[in-house]
Amino acid sequence: MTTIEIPADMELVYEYPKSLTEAYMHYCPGCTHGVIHRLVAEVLDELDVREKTIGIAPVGCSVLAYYYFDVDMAEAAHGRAPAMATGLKRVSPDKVVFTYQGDGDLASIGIAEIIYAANRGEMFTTIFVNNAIYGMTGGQMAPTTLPGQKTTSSPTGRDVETAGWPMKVAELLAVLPGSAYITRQAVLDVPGIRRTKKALKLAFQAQLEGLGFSMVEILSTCSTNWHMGPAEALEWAKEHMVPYYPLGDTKVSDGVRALMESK
Amino acid sequence: MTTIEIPADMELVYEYPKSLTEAYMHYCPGCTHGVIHRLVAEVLDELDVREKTIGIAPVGCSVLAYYYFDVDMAEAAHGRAPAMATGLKRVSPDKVVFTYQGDGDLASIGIAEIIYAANRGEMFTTIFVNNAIYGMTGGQMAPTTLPGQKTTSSPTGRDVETAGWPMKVAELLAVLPGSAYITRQAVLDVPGIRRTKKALKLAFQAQLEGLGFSMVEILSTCSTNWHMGPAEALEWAKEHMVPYYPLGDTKVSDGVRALMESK
Amino acid sequence: MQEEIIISGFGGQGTLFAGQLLAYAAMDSGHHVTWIPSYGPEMRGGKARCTVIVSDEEIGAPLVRRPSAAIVLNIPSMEAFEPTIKPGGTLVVNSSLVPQRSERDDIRVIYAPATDIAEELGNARMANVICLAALVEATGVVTLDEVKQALEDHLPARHRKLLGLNKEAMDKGAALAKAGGGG
Amino acid sequence: MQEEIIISGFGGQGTLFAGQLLAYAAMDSGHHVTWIPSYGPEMRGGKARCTVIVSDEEIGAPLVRRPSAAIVLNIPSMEAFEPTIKPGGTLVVNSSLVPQRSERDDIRVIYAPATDIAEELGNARMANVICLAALVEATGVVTLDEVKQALEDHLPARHRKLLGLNKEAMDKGAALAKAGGGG
Amino acid sequence: MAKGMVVIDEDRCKGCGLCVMVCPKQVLQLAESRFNAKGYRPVEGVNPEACTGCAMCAAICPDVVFTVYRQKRKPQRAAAVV
Amino acid sequence: MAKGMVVIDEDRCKGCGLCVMVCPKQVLQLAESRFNAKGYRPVEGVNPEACTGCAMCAAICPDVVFTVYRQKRKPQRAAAVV
Amino acid sequence: MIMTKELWEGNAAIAEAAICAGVEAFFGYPITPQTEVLEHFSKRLPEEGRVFLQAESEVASINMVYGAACAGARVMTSSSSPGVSLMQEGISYIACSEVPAVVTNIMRGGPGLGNVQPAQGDYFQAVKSAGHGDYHMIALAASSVQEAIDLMVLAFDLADKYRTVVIFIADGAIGQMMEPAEMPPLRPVRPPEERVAWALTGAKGREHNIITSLYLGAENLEQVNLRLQAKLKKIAANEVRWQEYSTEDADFLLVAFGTVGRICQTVVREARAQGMKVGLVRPITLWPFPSARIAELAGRVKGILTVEMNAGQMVEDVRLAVEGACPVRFYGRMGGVIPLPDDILPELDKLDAGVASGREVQS
Amino acid sequence: MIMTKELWEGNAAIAEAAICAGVEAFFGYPITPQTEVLEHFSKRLPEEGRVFLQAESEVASINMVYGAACAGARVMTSSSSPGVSLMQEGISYIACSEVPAVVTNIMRGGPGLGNVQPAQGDYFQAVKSAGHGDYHMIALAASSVQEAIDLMVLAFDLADKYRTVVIFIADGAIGQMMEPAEMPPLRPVRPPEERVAWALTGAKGREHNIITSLYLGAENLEQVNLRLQAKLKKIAANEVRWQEYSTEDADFLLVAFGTVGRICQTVVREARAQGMKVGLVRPITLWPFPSARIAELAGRVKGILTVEMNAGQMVEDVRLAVEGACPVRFYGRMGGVIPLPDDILPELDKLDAGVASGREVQS
Ligand SMILES: Cc1ncc(C[n+]2csc(CCOP(=O)(O)OP(=O)(O)O)c2C)c(N)n1
Ligand SMILES: Cc1ncc(C[n+]2csc(CCOP(=O)(O)OP(=O)(O)O)c2C)c(N)n1
Ligand code: SF4
Ligand code: SF4
Ligand code: SF4
Ligand code: SF4
Ligand code: SF4
Ligand code: SF4
Ligand SMILES: [Mg+2]
Ligand SMILES: [Mg+2]
Repeated sequence: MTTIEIPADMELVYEYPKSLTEAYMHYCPGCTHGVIHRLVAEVLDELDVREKTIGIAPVGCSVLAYYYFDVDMAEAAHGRAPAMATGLKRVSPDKVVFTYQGDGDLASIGIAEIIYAANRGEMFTTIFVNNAIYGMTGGQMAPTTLPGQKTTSSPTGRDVETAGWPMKVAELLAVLPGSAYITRQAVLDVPGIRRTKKALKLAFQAQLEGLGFSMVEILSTCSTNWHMGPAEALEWAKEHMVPYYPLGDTKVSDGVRALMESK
Repeated sequence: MTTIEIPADMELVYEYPKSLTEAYMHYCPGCTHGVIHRLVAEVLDELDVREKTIGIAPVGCSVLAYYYFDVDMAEAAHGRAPAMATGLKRVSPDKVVFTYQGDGDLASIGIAEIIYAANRGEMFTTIFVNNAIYGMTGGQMAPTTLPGQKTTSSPTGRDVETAGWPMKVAELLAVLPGSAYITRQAVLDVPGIRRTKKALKLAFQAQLEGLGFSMVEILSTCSTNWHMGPAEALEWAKEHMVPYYPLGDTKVSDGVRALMESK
Repeated sequence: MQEEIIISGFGGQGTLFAGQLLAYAAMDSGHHVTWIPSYGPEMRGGKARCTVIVSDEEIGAPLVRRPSAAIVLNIPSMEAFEPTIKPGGTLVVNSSLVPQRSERDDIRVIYAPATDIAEELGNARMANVICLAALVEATGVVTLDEVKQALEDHLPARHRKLLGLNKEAMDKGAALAKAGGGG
Repeated sequence: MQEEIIISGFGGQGTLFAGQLLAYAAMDSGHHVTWIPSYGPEMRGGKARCTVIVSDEEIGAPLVRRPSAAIVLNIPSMEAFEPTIKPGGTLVVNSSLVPQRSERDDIRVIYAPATDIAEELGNARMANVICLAALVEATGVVTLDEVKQALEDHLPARHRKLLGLNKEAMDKGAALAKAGGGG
Repeated sequence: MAKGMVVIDEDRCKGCGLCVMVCPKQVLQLAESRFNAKGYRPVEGVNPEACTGCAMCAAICPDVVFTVYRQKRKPQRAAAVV
Repeated sequence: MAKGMVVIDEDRCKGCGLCVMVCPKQVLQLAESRFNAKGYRPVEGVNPEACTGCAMCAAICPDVVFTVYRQKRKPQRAAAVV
Repeated sequence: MIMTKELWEGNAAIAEAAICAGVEAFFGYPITPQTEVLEHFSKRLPEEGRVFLQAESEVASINMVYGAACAGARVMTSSSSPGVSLMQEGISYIACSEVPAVVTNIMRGGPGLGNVQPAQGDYFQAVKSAGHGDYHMIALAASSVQEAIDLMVLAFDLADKYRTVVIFIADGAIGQMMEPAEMPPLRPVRPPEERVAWALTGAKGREHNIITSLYLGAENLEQVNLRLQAKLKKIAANEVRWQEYSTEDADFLLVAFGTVGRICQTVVREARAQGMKVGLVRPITLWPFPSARIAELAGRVKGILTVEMNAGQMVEDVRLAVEGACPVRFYGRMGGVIPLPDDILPELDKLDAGVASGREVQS
Repeated sequence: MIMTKELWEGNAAIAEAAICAGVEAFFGYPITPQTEVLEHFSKRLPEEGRVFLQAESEVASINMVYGAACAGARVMTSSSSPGVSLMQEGISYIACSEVPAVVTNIMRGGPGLGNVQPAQGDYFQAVKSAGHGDYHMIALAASSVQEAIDLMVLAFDLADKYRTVVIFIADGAIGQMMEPAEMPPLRPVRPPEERVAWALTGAKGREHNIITSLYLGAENLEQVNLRLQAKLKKIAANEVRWQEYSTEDADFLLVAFGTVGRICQTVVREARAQGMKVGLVRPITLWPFPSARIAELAGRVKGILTVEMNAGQMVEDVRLAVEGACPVRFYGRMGGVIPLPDDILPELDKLDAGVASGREVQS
């Protein structure tokens, strides 16, 4: 144990979030899942809702998110987190509920459940981590894999003629009346990380105000399955993902707009 | 057997379509499923593709469509017709393939399969019969049931707060790049019926030209479960459904546009 | 005592309701009873049928192949069930809609021109209770008063105003059975 | 003859490939052989291990709890497998990364400073083949030439240019075993 | 003489009345007390001379009951419908 | 004296280098040959005086390694980080 | 308060009984012949201020149930055969996570789309682990409307007691039938503050709760499985239920459940009227199965006839119980055909003849 | 052409064998530990000009298979436990519609998300009708890479011959293992013009073909079921496969399949080395099960030990075959733990001791 004396003229500007446990995260070095976990935890802290928050972990690299968030959590079947969250929130309307899902989980096998949760305006928040790949199973094509991108199940690059086009979830869900706040952000650099945190906060606030379903899609990296270093992965994502997946809000309901303006 | 002498100066302007069998349809009196069957058959006749067409029937009132269309047909599990059609067309690329689906089938349990078929631009045509109700099971709320509409599972009228908003499928699928032609039509009067037929023909032509996925959503009636007469049902649909579900094309790809203009 | 009754006709003729009425009457008068419809293919269809079993003992099989009594409200039902009634059983025929006669001499047949009578009374849809009253009168499975009481207790509110008329119809049906079932 | 060999280390150390090389050599020289990795939780992880069984008979269990030989490329592997080797068996230790010594006197232990040797040769990643060569030499499960042949046949094209170097590394490994495994 | 003519496959008819509703010339009507083999009151032509062969009845009929003929510009040989 | 200061929870670090990349003042660097308990070369502060307490390192670190302090406008009492 | 009997339709009774048992939420998707369960809930649950939601599919339904169960609420879904097939992954998750949930299956003719007639073709699905992995649901089978009511209440209590999935199975005959029956008193819903300690209610003043079915490492998952198996053993020891009719002096034994179970009561009466001493065991819990009792009776009777509305499924459990101690014959009808006493009596005669001639040593 | 053995990984071998067997299309969704099957197909099928499609889910996969099978194409999907649970509705439809299809399940630890270690907890799911209604799949279980290859070819042939679903089951140990093995010759794909008569190929010059699993009316559906049952009976009569080791003089019999099946070969050797005469029956078809042969052997041995990587599933089929003729014990490990010879040998000793003391009459 080392005690570090903090000079008297220093003030704390960043500390370990209370809504994270102390568990060491199993993610690969530089994996932005860790960044996103941190941001979610910071927002829960700032909103002071840790003790009434319930999270749903997906099947994907973040399957163990329940070890890392210091809130009550359940682990869903692949893709079904929104259905679980629906059941849970309906019987616990005073709780803050979120799902944390990858792109395979949310956009492929779980597309029906997320669409219907959004459409019903279920009062929970979804954190959607789009890393353009199936991380956990070792790098297969995701619904969000870019055209031409090589993966272990698109060995010559995604051919949109046979495999279809990358799914723009934020745009798709924006079409549904039940969604209150849908946005796409990216954690590829510090300003983006800060904007992502703002978006997450707004999404949870929308939930707290009972305005409807909210989702933050977050462009993320998977250096392991993209076969590059963590820094290089951030660059790759900026160069290739951001143009295809434009950042920004795709849906801001009137209620959320008012919320934004009230800040 | 009665032989009717047709006066020599008369020409045939409407006859029984070859692509329908002679089977008597089990639909309720005035059910527009019958109209839609007829239109599809007329289009198959006009395009002269009966002998290379394969249809997929849904689970819903039109489950027995395979008795009525005189083409090879299979019966799908509830909601999975697009997946079946995908499998079928991929191994039989030279055939004309269509699915015929109700709103419960396509828009509720089968939403994932239709979205992904559209997104991959599968080369088949979907006929989507939107009658705002689950006909076959006796009138429960469909994803397309209108706000306030009473059904056996929304006995006090659809409450959008808890049951969500009616699903606008034509608008939703239009967002996906793989779809070539998406349109909403209605068979609620003769002009509408004629426009619907044109749309069906264009949808099948788009398939024949290999332009991508095509879908014709058709506003339809269910006098039995709406508890009204057939004529009244047509009026009700015009008055209540058409305003919520605007008619017209929601997606016309460049290829389809060229096809339209070449007529 | 165990009476197994089939009530069969087109949809809309009130066969299921007539059966339920009988079931209520039987229950309220302290019998064991089961009512079971034949429910159709998952689609629109014309047939409607139910089986009611009234017994002094716990009821096992809720369905029978050979009923002890039947009400047939249309031709297909006549063709289907007339041959199956147990010897000594009772058959009530809505003779307004079923022209044929039974050839069985081992059952009691009541020909009730129920639709005609009901129309005379002002509502053709009461043919069902007319036949039911005839059956009840003929078999004694429950009393007519018990059926009337059941009607009073269970007629949906929106049909309340027809209560009196229905009872009148029942009397006519019962009278037919007493008279030996002319029509 | 049946030899059950575990090769264990961190991911990236080439343990799985070394095992496959042995398996190819065994197959090509006419033995029965199985190669089986221990595959991890569905997530990123550091450990990599495989079991290779070489036998003159059909192989039943493809896994063993007590191997007849092992190569350990890091400390955790040393801790895990050193105690499990069958008496009379062989242990090859990458002594560049594993400082500790075996306390067993019923097995043959070869301490190969494989990473150091490999680095000297210009590529630290060849530690795996150095250890493999030592093991092969010590156990005679296959011949060194057979392993070299397997390397020639199965080295991925993009590593072709390292073929010579790898063979040189193997010779060093084999020499170590012959010398009794100093390091 | 009528400009058009419809052949009615009566046993397919379910008596829904939609054709009656759309016929611009009041050519059609449901049978008053006759039933077809399926138990429905089928459609009948009550005003055949007025028929223009516009085929609106055929367009709306869910049960494909109608075959429709219309006067040719140029005369042509007869067809038989069985 | 430095305007800012970071406390590094070394054993959480996976040596991904992202903090090194974003630090505007080149305060950070990965250890050359030292490994932490998890087997990674952890980050080290090599140029602490330059730290401005901007917390960009903390913002990008996926493993919540940093606690960050910055000079106050007005002096305040000390905190202890364990 | 004196409760009086009313005429209840099976499906509506199932829903109302669940309400009486304090169900807090229902999630389901329409399917014949159980749609009336959902319809009854759609009317009554909002009246009671509880949660009704028509889900987008059966896959969603079972996962909504999973979610609500994690919150510690009493919750159920209902479906019929094809819909229950879609729930198998979810059921396996719930079983492993050990949250209480009730599922009903009003079985219909199968396989495939089949038809909507009464059938018992999903016996295996209910009693073997049809989803992946080793688990069992407690499977309750009703043969009358009153029993359906009673078993629904029991289902919730057992689900809570053992933190397990309970499946209530019946068929369309029972679902659509009306019989006089009595509802239990309406239990109030457990208030959210009183939800059990393991539930996800917010980590206030305690460690965060985790509900998962993921256990990395074979040894960890084996431990979980051992715990599950131990629980199942306890259930098997404590919760076997069945009903017997005229078994005391029986020469022949019928074994049948659900709709056929009650039909066989008539068979017993009629066979005895014809001078054949027949008894009946009607399993109420299909899992755990009344094996011990059947084994006992097998030692005393000349033969057993198992009657099912399927191609022969429960008969395997009967044979496993009997282990050759007496001949076991099977009679079944499929596709929604209901075997009536007239069909079954001759099968008893065949069994008798077979036993007498020594042919029927083991079938 | 002389084929030489190559070192094949089980999963890749499964895919390549299917290609050799003329598979025309693969539809699947990634899941550990079978993802390499899909990955191998993603590379090789396009090379061969055939169809590879990564589906949006396992539900979609099985229905794509259904569609392609209706067209008369040889087609398959592959998954692991949770994914196979999601396919149960589709499998039931395919079984009833009688189109040929092949499904593989590379089983993992369950229930729920479980883990990805080798397990055999889906035995019941494979051999009982886990989907709704009465049907059986032909269930083939491999215990080596070579056998996996051979059985994949057989799977397609049987599927076609009987117009049925064939499930190939193995576990991650076999899927991830490498062994020397030989591929069969590459069969050309059946050209579309030669597709079978019942297939949906366009109603040209013939009546339209219909493929359905809906049969209204109980009697109709019963007829269909009788036809299905007759087919199953034929399969059961003709297609039982198993392998025996040292059973001629065995005093004790092991029954085990797949990975444990091959481990038990080592057990036989080691037990015999210790002087205990042990034999092994390794079922290759899990359905139809080699019941007759086991019953025969049961009359000759002192006891049977069934070993599985689950809580005891196949042992029920063993008991059903044995019907009390000799003691049957079970030994199982769960959660992905692989029982090794050292674990199994003591269980044989216990069986021996139990038999000798008379305790082990029936267990
Ligand atoms: C029903 C089912 N199908 C498939 C899987 C295998 N599986 C686990 S995670 C995963 C995809 C993970 O990708 P994503 O959701 O993008 O998350 P990431 O790992 O990239 O964060 C899949 C296919 C499963 N566990 N269950
Ligand atoms: C898996 C499954 N779930 C539910 C059902 C029951 N079901 C049959 S048809 C139907 C809905 C039909 O509605 P729709 O698709 O709108 O067709 P319509 O009858 O209105 O034409 C449902 C829920 C089923 N057969 N299978
Ligand atoms: S595999 Fe990719 S997504 Fe998963 S932890 Fe590693 S870097 Fe992150
Ligand atoms: S129930 Fe409705 S949709 Fe179905 S056939 Fe009747 S009218 Fe048509
Ligand atoms: S063709 Fe036109 S005018 Fe003639 S009957 Fe039909 S709708 Fe009337
Ligand atoms: S529209 Fe067709 S079915 Fe309806 S009444 Fe006219 S002819 Fe008959
Ligand atoms: S606080 Fe800013 S200056 Fe200091 S180390 Fe972190 S990034 Fe560098
Ligand atoms: S960003 Fe975090 S984990 Fe990465 S090197 Fe810096 S301190 Fe270590
Ligand atoms: Mg991903
Ligand atoms: Mg509908």
